[in-house]
Amino acid sequence: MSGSEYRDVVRLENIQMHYGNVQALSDINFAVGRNEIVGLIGDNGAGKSTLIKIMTGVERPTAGNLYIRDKKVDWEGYSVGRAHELRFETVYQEKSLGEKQPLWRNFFVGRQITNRLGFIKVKQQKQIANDVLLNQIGFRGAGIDADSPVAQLSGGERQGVAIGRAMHFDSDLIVLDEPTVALAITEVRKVLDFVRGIKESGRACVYIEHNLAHVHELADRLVVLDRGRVVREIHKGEMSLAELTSALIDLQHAKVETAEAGS
Amino acid sequence: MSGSEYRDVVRLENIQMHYGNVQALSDINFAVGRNEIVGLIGDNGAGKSTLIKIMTGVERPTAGNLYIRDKKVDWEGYSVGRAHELRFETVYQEKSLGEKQPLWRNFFVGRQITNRLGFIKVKQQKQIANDVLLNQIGFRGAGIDADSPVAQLSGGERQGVAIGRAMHFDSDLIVLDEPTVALAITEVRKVLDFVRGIKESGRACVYIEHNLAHVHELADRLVVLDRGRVVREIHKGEMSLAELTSALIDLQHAKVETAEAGS
Amino acid sequence: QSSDKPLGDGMVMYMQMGGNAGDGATLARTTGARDAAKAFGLQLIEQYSAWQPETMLNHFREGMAASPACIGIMGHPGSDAFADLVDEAREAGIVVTSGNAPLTELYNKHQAGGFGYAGVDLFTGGYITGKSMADQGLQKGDKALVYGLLSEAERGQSTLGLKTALEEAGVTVDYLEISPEVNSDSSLVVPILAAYLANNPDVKAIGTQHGGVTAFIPKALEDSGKKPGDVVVGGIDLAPATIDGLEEGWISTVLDQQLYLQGFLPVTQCVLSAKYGFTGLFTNTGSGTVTPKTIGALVPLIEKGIR
Amino acid sequence: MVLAPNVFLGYRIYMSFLITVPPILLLALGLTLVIAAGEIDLSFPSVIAFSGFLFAYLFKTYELTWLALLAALAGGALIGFVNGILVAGIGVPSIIATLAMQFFWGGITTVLSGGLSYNIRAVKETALWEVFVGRIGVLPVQSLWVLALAIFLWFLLNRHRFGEHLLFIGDSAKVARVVGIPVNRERIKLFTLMGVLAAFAAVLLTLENKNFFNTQGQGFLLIALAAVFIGGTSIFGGQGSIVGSFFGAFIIVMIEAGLVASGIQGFWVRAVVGLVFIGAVIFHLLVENPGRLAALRRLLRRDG
Amino acid sequence: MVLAPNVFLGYRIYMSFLITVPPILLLALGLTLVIAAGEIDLSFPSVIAFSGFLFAYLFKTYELTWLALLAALAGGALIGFVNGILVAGIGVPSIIATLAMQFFWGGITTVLSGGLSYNIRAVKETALWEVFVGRIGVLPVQSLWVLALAIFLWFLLNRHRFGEHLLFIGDSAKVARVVGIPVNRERIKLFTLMGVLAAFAAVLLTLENKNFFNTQGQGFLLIALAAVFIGGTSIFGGQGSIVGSFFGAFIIVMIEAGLVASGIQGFWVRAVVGLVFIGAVIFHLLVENPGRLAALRRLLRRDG
Ligand SMILES: Nc1ncnc2c1ncn2[C@@H]1O[C@H](COP(=O)(O)OP(=O)(O)OP(=O)(O)O)[C@@H](O)[C@H]1O
Ligand SMILES: Nc1ncnc2c1ncn2[C@@H]1O[C@H](COP(=O)(O)OP(=O)(O)OP(=O)(O)O)[C@@H](O)[C@H]1O
Ligand SMILES: [Mg+2]
Ligand SMILES: [Mg+2]
Repeated sequence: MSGSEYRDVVRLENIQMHYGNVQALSDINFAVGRNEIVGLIGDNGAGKSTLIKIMTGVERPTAGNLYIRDKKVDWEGYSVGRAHELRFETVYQEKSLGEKQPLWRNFFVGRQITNRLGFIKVKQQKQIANDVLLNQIGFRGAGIDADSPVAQLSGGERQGVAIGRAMHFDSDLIVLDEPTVALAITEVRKVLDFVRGIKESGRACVYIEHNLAHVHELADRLVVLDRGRVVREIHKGEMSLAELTSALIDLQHAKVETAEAGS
Repeated sequence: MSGSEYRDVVRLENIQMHYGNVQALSDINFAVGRNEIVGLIGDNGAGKSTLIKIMTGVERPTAGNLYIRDKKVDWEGYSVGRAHELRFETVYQEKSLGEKQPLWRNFFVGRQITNRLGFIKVKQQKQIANDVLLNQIGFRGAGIDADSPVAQLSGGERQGVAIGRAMHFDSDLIVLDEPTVALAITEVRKVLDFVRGIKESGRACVYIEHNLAHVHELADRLVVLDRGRVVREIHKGEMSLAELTSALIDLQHAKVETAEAGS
Repeated sequence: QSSDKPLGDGMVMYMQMGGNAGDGATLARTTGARDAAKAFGLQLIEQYSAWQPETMLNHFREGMAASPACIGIMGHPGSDAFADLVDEAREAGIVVTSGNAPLTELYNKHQAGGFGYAGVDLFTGGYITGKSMADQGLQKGDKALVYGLLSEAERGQSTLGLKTALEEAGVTVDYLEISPEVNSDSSLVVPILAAYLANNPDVKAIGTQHGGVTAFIPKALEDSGKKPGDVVVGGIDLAPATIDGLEEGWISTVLDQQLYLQGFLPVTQCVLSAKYGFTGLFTNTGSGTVTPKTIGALVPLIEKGIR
Repeated sequence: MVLAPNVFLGYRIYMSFLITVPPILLLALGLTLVIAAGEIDLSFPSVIAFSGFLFAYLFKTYELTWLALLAALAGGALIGFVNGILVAGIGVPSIIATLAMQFFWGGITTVLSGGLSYNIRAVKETALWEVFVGRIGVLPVQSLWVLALAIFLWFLLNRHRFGEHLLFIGDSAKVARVVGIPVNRERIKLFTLMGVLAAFAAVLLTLENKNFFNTQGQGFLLIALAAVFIGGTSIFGGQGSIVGSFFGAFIIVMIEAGLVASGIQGFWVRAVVGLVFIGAVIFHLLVENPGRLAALRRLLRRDG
Repeated sequence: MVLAPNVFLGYRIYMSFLITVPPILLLALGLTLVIAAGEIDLSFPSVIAFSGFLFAYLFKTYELTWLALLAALAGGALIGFVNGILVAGIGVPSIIATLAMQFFWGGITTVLSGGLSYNIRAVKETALWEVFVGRIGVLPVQSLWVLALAIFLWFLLNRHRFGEHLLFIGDSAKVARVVGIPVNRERIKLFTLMGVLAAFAAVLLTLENKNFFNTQGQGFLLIALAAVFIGGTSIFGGQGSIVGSFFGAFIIVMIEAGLVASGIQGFWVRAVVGLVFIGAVIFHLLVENPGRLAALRRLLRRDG
């Protein structure tokens, strides 16, 4: 599938998103190339999560078009399940684990390993889940295994499971909405290594993060959202971390001033 | 109340915590002085959140004692409400906002401004809530005011509200469990300033954070938890940030090795 | 052959009582059965089915499993539903007898084995009520409301009898079905009847064979601004409120099923047939109506749950 | 209503509603609070029977009036308190606990009353009767009582600390604990209040009927719940509409009466009640969120 | 059971349970899935009536047997599908939608059947009868059918993709959407399945009784729900115990039969059923979590 010819893994065109009266996104154009890591940054409430939710089939925009591998996709047929089939993988900011369900179910839900009748191969799933938990994520916590329900996990452990899941299903586009939140230092490093690995293996990634040091280092291109609009694009090497930081802070000050002037 | 004589705002003695078979905390001793900022660090699942939940009345430990302002407190009578009365304020890692409720209710719930019959002074509450939202937290998001329900907020906005609430009720002890998670740069700065302000106004704070740069700078004393035990205490100036970081990473390696040796 | 021991000593009888323990159409039956059980010294096991026919069938199966001397059944599920079960019970030597709604086919087949009946013929009961209403001054062409439960095949027979009698008298009949909520809690009938009365101010008579509904008709009439006697009311069973209604003249006539007998007689039948092999008796427990004139004497008994 | 204009133009039918609705409304108001707190109470039909029995028995046997009222309310409070202990103290989900208690107290009532109904006609001569179910002109007094209570409960839910606590508990009991609400004590209070309201409904009903029926209350189960849901209170908790339940109670009582008055044939009434019921709720939903219809259309093709 | 040893030592009473329990068990099994998915279905009593009517009518009028069975199942599927559309498509909470549909289909059944019951004794001569409710020796065949279905549904819930989807939907519909489960389509399937199971229960009941009763099914509402809850399935969704419901259905049927057989006076039965019910659930809870009692003690002093 990844062998076929296309330029952008995903492209959003003129996206609008209203929640009732709140306009979360206005006229967004956003594309992710084949082997590109795009950092999405911006203030709280800028619309970052909304944008990726639209991109991955959780929400439907009020207007706009979606192209996947340069082909237009009908919103009607688009959903998280469909995105999975199209080899998009996402770690959402909101909780995405079933609290009462054991880890082995959470790991594979929506993409179970089944026989032809749809019955789940439990043993196999547990084995893989345990393997990922111990070796890839590297849990050493007391008594956590594939059978533990999510409700027993600490905040960081949950985040770890969600990311481990995304790591496992090795996809063409990986979307990460603040993945390092709640993680301890070594785990943060693992995530950063993982993102580097995406790039190396020729795949693409959208990476949302408030820690500018991380995005600045990793991203090929930074897209800055502000109050529902793309206000800036910055290519790798265009700015130093310090310049980037002050540019963003300036942006916010400007915002406050226009808001005050407007009122 | 803060005028009376005491040494530690809060002291936990020989705390044990079991969740079923999982031992989350074993024999913890932990104290916070009158005007001290204690940084609590450690791996995911180390037991940090559990410890502060016990300290602030959410959970009851399996064994151990609690002293507040040097007086022993009976667990039976201890609860989050009681902790509020004792002027403890907490920002929890888990969600602590009622999704369907407007912000003005979330702001004051548990500590409503009422008349003598218990009826809420809605106008006054809304005014204060709006003030805190706009001026203290500094929300500029589209259409967010005291009447918006929490369900409409972005991840960072929620975190902002929880912290704004803690900032407002100016307490003797403020407990922050990963408060900067999900916040944008300027907001992070505000939180850090807030913590500094706690110190300056002579109050105490327990600060949990995976970002070592932040805790290293702010804390008077760092307490390192590992698998439910206090493994290290580090006083301000004892280590540089780099030393601290490598010390923690060493700790984790040691852990992996003992675990492997043990199995 | 007689001894010191009572006649039914050592016998067990499973008996279906009808609705719910203590409801108006059930209580006097329970009282009668208990009195008879005490008198004959047999052990009575009461089964309440909330008037659900399928529950009655299940109760029969459970009763049969205990191999009692007799089983008393309600007629509601019908002869066909009970046929195989009763055959089976007879083979096992259990005496079966029936009440409240007749099972003619089974009666004919098993009478010799002690299958009796104690109750009114439901259709006839309704018919008598209707006749009695017509006799209280209804004219040809008058309009009457029949409020009943035609959706329940057996209980519906009494409604049908009522309707038939009124129609034979030349009265125009409107029919309304009792909803399950009203069926279980009759106070809900008041606004429904009030609405009907407001829309049909010319209605001359209201008839029902539902005990609970009967008790609330006076209230509905009062709330609709009627006076006692404006509307001819025919009902069934002597609930305390119904007695009031009779005494105050709101209710014109009430069928008295003599439910107590429907409890007492099946127990008697059981003992006699099980002990001495008597054949089944077909007893009509009620062919009379109570009117404002005749109510006075009954009140003390009614308050004890006997009449 | 449109189909039977002459009925709904007269005042009498409304007066009859003002007699029938109050007990149901009381139940619906109490249930609104319970459901807003994310709980449910199925035991109230038995409170109607039990408290009604206490009242009628004490009146008939000892000629108590105000004390009988107090005893009835205390009986309701007791049942509610037991529910609260089961739910909050022991942790039995409320739907199960209150269902079991409905059986239990219903059975106890039958045992205590010996299955008998009581006629308490003499109550009409008491001051109690005048105060609670008398008439001012043609207006039944009980309608004023429930109106006052509805207003009070509106303030309790929307403006009082207790109501706010209920809303948060219904939103998420976990969050409620964390913000310092004494979750379990509030739950016990809530069920007790519900018990008292149901007991008051029982007294109104018994007074108005001047009779205690052994089976009274059983028909109210679905009707009172339906009133709450028609009124727009969500089963998911965290939100409750006192005003909605107020109108819901009238609507649910008027539906069947309205259909009957419109001359719809006997057997059809129930099917039409079902249709009107679902229609009202869907109308509600579509008004609140017009996007639903589009969503429905989409669904039938491929799911989101 | 202890109180009436002679009854419960004989095998006959158990054979009688093997006739009584199957329809209730089918309903309880279906409800287990529904409740595990965080929904509820209150419409099944009307499916018992509606599908029973279809079956009896087609058999009586056209002498259809297997086709009548198919029609009955299709009728149940239709009702379930409509429920699903209301809940998943339009977004009506299931408790309201299915309650309204209970009214509606119950009413429709009365209208269609003209309020009549049907006697279909001739069905005893058909192969259909032998296959579904015949006897192997003394063993009622329907007990084998429901046993097989219980095993199948256990695998469906615990080992099949569909069951896992239901568990996640019940856990949190939001999470379920985000992990790529077609939430609404699965809900529609679920309600349809429940409708088919209830229809099968209707056929078993109608065949066994050789009669269709217009009001059949109404008594099953509380019993089937109680079986599920006694079995330990949580009302909060995300978890369901097929095995628990299996035993729950037997327990609930046996409680009443046992009490009746033990000679407890009729009036007491209801109260004792309530006590046994709550006792069983509390026992469950305490075994699972012995800390509860301490919590209760604490509560009565000061709340956590
Ligand atoms: N309710 C619970 N039931 C069972 N185990 C639990 C429960 N809550 C926490 N634990 C376990 O206790 C341990 C400590 O959890 P805690 O939340 O205190 O960790 P933490 O130090 O805050 O981690 P993080 O940095 O990831 O937030 C973890 O291993 C967790 O799995
Ligand atoms: N369901 C909703 N209803 C109404 N408004 C919403 C909803 N979801 C998001 N919003 C609003 O849309 C805006 C954008 O939200 P979004 O979650 O995309 O922000 P974000 O950039 O991800 O912020 P953060 O960094 O805090 O996560 C916010 O102002 C938020 O209040
Ligand atoms: Mg976000
Ligand atoms: Mg934590």
